[in-house]
Amino acid sequence: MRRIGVFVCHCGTNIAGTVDVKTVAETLGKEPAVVYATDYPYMCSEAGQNIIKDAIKEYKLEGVVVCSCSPRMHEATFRKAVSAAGLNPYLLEVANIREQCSWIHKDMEAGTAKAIVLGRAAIAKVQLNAPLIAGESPVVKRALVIGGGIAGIQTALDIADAGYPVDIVEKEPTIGGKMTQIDKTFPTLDCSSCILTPKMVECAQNENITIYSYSEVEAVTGFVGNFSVKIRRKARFVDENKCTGCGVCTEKCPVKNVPDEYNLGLSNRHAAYIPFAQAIPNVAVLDKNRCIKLTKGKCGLCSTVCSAGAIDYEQKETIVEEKYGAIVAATGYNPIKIDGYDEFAYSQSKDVVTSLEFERILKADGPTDGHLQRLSDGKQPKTIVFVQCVGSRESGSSHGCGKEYCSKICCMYTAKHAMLCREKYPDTDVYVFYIDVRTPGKNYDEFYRRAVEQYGVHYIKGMVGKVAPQADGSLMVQASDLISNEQLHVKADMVVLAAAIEPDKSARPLATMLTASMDTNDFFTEAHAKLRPVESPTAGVFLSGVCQGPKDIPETVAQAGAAASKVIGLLAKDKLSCNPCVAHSNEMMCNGCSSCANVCPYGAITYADKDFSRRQDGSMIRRVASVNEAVCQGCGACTVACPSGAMDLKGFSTSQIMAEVDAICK
Amino acid sequence: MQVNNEFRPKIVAFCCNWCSYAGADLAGTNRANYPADVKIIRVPCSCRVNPMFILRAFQRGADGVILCGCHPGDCHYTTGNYYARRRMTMLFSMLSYLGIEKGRTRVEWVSAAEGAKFAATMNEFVETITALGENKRLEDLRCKK
Amino acid sequence: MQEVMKKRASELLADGTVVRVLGWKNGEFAYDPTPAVFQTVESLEAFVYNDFCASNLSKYLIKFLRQEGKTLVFLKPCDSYSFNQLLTEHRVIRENVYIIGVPCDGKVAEDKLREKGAEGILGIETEGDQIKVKTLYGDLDLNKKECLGERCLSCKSHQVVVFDEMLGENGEENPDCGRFDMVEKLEAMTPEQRFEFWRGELSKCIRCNACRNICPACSCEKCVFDNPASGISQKAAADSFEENMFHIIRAFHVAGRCTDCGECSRVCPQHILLHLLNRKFIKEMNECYGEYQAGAEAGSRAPLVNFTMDDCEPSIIYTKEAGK
Amino acid sequence: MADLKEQVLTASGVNPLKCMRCGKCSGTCPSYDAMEYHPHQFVYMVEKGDIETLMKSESIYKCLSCFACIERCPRDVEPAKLVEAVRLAVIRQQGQNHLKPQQVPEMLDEELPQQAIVSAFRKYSK
Amino acid sequence: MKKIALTKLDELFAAIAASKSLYLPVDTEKGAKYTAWTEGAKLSEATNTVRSAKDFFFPQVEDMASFKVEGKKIEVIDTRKEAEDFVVFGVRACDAKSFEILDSVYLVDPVDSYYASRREHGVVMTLACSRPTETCFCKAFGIDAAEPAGDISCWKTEDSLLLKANTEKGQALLDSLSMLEDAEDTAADAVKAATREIVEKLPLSNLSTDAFGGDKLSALFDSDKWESLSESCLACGTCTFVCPTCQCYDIRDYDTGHGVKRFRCWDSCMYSDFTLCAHGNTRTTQMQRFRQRFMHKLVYYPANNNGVFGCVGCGRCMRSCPISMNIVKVMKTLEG
Repeated sequence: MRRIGVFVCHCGTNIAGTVDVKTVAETLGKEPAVVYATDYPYMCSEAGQNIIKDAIKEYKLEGVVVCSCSPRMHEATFRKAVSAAGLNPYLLEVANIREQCSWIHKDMEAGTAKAIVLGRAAIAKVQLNAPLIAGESPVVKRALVIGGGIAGIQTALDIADAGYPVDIVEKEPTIGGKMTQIDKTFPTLDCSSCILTPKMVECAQNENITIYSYSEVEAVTGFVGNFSVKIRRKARFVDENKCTGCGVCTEKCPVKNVPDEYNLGLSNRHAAYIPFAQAIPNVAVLDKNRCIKLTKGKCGLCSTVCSAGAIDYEQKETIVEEKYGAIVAATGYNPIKIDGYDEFAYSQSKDVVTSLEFERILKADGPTDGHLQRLSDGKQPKTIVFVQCVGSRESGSSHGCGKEYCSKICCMYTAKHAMLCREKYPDTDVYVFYIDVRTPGKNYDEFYRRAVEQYGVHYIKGMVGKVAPQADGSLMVQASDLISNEQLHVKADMVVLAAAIEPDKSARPLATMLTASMDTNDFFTEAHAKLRPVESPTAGVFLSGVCQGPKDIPETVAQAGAAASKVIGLLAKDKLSCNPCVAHSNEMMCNGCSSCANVCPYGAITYADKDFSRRQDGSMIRRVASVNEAVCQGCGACTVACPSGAMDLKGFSTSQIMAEVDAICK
Repeated sequence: MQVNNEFRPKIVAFCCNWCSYAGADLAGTNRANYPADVKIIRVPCSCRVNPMFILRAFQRGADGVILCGCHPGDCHYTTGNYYARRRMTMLFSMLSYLGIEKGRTRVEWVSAAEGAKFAATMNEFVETITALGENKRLEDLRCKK
Repeated sequence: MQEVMKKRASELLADGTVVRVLGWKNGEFAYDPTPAVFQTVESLEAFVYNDFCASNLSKYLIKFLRQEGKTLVFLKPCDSYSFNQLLTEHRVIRENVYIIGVPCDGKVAEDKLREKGAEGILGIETEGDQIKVKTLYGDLDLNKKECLGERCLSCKSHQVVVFDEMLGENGEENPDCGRFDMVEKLEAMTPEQRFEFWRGELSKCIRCNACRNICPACSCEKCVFDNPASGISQKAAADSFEENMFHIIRAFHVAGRCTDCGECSRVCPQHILLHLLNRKFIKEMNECYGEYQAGAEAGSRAPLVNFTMDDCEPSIIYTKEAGK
Repeated sequence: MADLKEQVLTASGVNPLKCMRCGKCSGTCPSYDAMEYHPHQFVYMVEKGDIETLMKSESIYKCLSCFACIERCPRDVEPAKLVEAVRLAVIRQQGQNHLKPQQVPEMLDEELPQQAIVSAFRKYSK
Repeated sequence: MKKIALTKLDELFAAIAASKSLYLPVDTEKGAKYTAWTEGAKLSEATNTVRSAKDFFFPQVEDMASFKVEGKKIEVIDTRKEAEDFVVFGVRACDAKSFEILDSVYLVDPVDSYYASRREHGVVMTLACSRPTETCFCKAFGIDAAEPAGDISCWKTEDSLLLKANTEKGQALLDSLSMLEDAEDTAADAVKAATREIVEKLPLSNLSTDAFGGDKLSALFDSDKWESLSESCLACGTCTFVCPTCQCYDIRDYDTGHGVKRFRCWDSCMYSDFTLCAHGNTRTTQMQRFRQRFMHKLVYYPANNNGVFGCVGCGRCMRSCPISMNIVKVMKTLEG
């Protein structure tokens, strides 16, 4: 039996007003294990803390119970005091006799009786408290950012700025992501490239940043502060260090009919190519599926014309292995495939385009050199219809590819498109069919109202039911106007569909590697929806950009910065002090059944075959669980899932909780 | 406990540290009354509560046991309360199957902001248990005084 | 069937595919075969398979998990579900086991014979559906169907769900087995009646642990009831609460993992209807979280280590009861 | 009339609360102009419980049951099933058959397929 | 020798129950069970009860003492209750013999006062077997199913129950029962002969104990057959709990929150924590525990008790073992 000291706080009259603190101290002093019990007006004061410290020394206390306010308030204070007196800080328990007793009960007798019971429960628990020492694990001072769009770029820049090395892994040949394809940005109408390109260049030039373009994450092991990542660098058949980005190879390459990804297939590129003029790294790539030399062994023209001698047909993909302290997922998004929406005639007419395709049409380096043209006949459209919410906000739809969520960015970029059309081509009639116009954001609603009021865009509340290509090349748009309660038939030259956005397909396998959780839509789940929005529940994994949920550029950049600051906060530490209240598996009892691992939200539990052979009983190898204390957050889900009781939680052990139950029900 | 012939129930409330325990603290801060029969045990998460703890409470003389946790979707540990919810559903099912009066056990989701709800829930629960009376069907006679 | 099994076992032992055979060995009487391990072709002489080979052999495989060489095991439909469940829980290694599936149309229970007056049994012969029992006090002609064990009367599946080879024709699942009928009957009672029913049942318990030790899901290295550190260890039902406690916790520990093989009720020397506890959990989980059959598929995730965001609230149990 | 609404909801199996008022049903409807109450209004009126007005309206017979609205609805609301259910509500009332046998001879002509009459009876009469 | 017509059995039982508690085997849905006699209770015809009769003298759970804790004081309270007088009727020869075996454990110095008190207060009325069954092998241990011991021995003939007192306690009880008529001492001979004839025909009638006994220790202990015999044992305690002679118990403390209750309960050598000591366990494998049980009955016990075996051949374990492993199989295997 441990020697316990009990310290009852009056908290002025906060506790003493409805709880007879003297009686509490006196009664608890009679408990078998209690060798010292006292009361004091303010236990949290320095004088109060000194009483505890002195008593620990004088009475050789092995456990301390403070009956006071909520442990959420002063547990840390008292732990420090206990620790200062040489006792392990976890040999302290706080009985909450203020918030959960004196403040709620008006009757002195009932309040006092309850305070005694709560004190007994704390005494019973502290008897079984183990002295805990927070473990430590070293932090590798390097971060990995997966995805090189604006989210990844911003995160990497911010981390690098703080002085930590950071690697960007981008699966495309260049960083930049979706933002490179966009013409203007709302609500200010800045040129997207103009604000993005400098950041891309900065990434390339920053000494702390290493860009692994045309690369993918292959495997992740380890845990917070100490991840080990394998990065697969795909062969681009061009030596990155030699290529000057002059572009001669891309001009001379005889294969000219490869759909250009940058233009979403609206134009063609060569088999040797640089994605776009401002690509970073500005290095050519050979398309291994289309290059004649790589597919048939002939040609070799690019090698001949390359003065830098950078072309290397023998290049193989390589695996880079690196250690990181933190990982940021910034895998971004794509518009959904809308081929399933027959009613909008997307696959029937070239003049029905998605909004991202429309961006390419508007942008100066796009397939039409920035001229607003119909892709079918090159004519300038006179009437344009924008359809909102294509594939967003759908439930159990027959289309099968719709999303239940709102894609969030469509209202604003459509307003931007409409505005740009009217501005550059005032003779164009622009219709926007909407269900709701959602513009919560600084200057957003003003922006939308400008489209309506200054630019005369026709906003019609109602959905388009059908788009029918006509013999004369026009598109008959049939829609409802819910306000005037009529069915409209608009003869349009062009229809732009605001397709829903979805997380990039690479996100799910990545989440599996990271043991980070995802929702049913494949968006990464944040550790807490409100309070920890840029952290994954898996320690050391952070979220940046649309991979966590739909968001626009300003929000993405804000989140990217937030994620970076979380990473910096982590990397700034030399060692991670782990929460000592973590799960622990008793190997002698573990069956290796995996029930615990099934419910662990952090992937903190691993299994290994262990030898339990004993001389007298012969060989015995069993599969047993072990908990990575640096990863475990101490929720205790595993302790209940475990049928044999091998899993227990330090600080909240089964025997501790049962002792509390017993004391309360006595 | 039988004092002056008036039955006062023994009630154990398991509260998760992040939401419900904080909610209970808030109830105190707001001076929202509920009977002293309720005694709270702090656990890190509702998923730490083993059905065994609840049986233990009844064995030791509790008349009612309530488990409070973060609202589904708000768990500090993301998924803990989802597991707790299934476990408790199954426990309730088994207790009911064994003929234990319904209502002796309860689960309520209380956020850190819901001090008033915490107090109201406890008041209601104490009322329910008082009406049900002493726990006879799950008692351990050896633990009686 | 017995001869075919013996032949295959001999072949596989002889050609080195397996180093041991897990089957049943003939007993003292016609009705008491014992699970046994055969390591030589000669020892297979004592191999037996008949209407009384009720033991679920899958749990024994845990012992052989780490021993050298492959083990041949004969699995009946029930046993094959248990095997899959053990596989899911990494208690057995598939590669180390050679499974021969054997069809089963129900096993005869010794008690049923006794109930029908068979005492002083000297011999038993089965012919189709007829069982001829020779006793010291006269001969009896019994119908096999009427002598089947309780669990076989509501058999969920005649299908062997995992095997390397199947002897005879594999059966099918039996969704209309009515295995929840008795659970429903209990659910329809008042809480008072249910309480009385279970007090009656559970008070018979002598804590021999037969139910636990036969149970393939109760495969813990150390059971919480044998572990003083667990806080609930018991050796005897010293109080009615402990009678309840043992069985509730046990049912809980196997909930979602119990394949409903019915061994617990079969072996209970006090004939407590233990499977009704497990079936209640199976039924409730089916109703709350969708149909799930433990062991139907190796690697499946049991309902209690799984969740969906829109699971029902625990209070549904009370509204359900009120609805009745 | 709460019970009328209940009847329509039960008969159709439709939950009008799922509607997000996008109007795609009406945007799709080929009979839009012939209808006094358009598909999206149908959903809204059922939700409000204004069934009797719908029962009296010719609109319910103008619906072609082409199910385009069902096909296109992004929220799976199924307006055509509501129209069908309202028609059924009318038919269920005694003597409210929209098409009576006596009317058939005068409507017959050689071009009219037999099947059309049969389906008209199914749709319009008890 | 006394007798009473079978039709008047109820009268006899009522007369006994008037002054003492009377227990007798009564049929339940699943086998016979010793039950307190109440008006209308019918004596079972079964060969034997599912559980043995040892519970009457050696109950599965028995309170020994309790400790009351108040503040820093502990008080020890003797919770022993004075045993009441009781009569057990219908005990078979095998179970009657089991009492002798339990006596030799519990009534030798130091006497187990809990057991002794119950023995003192109990009157055992045995009933000779008339329909022994295939699992019976009492004969192997020298028990005569037709001549059961006990305070009073009884026989059932076609129309009456014959009673013979063997002890003073038995005689006193018989004397108090006025409805009994006198009978010839030979009245039971016919039924005894009939029973003995059946016993000869039992499949286990020739079971030999020659290979066993106190002097066979080393040969048996090291037998290589234990491994295969025990491999299918599940380590449940069924055999020990239905056994009339298994006498091991464990003493446990139960913390009630305001004190401690000390009780003893049956233990089983099949359990992994059997004889667990601070240093660990002397028997670490199931084979060793399995061997212990049979060695105890067939070797250790006779070694200490003049060759008397610790088994009475009641056959209960044969019927209740989940995997049908039992002492007969063990004996035959070891012998063969």
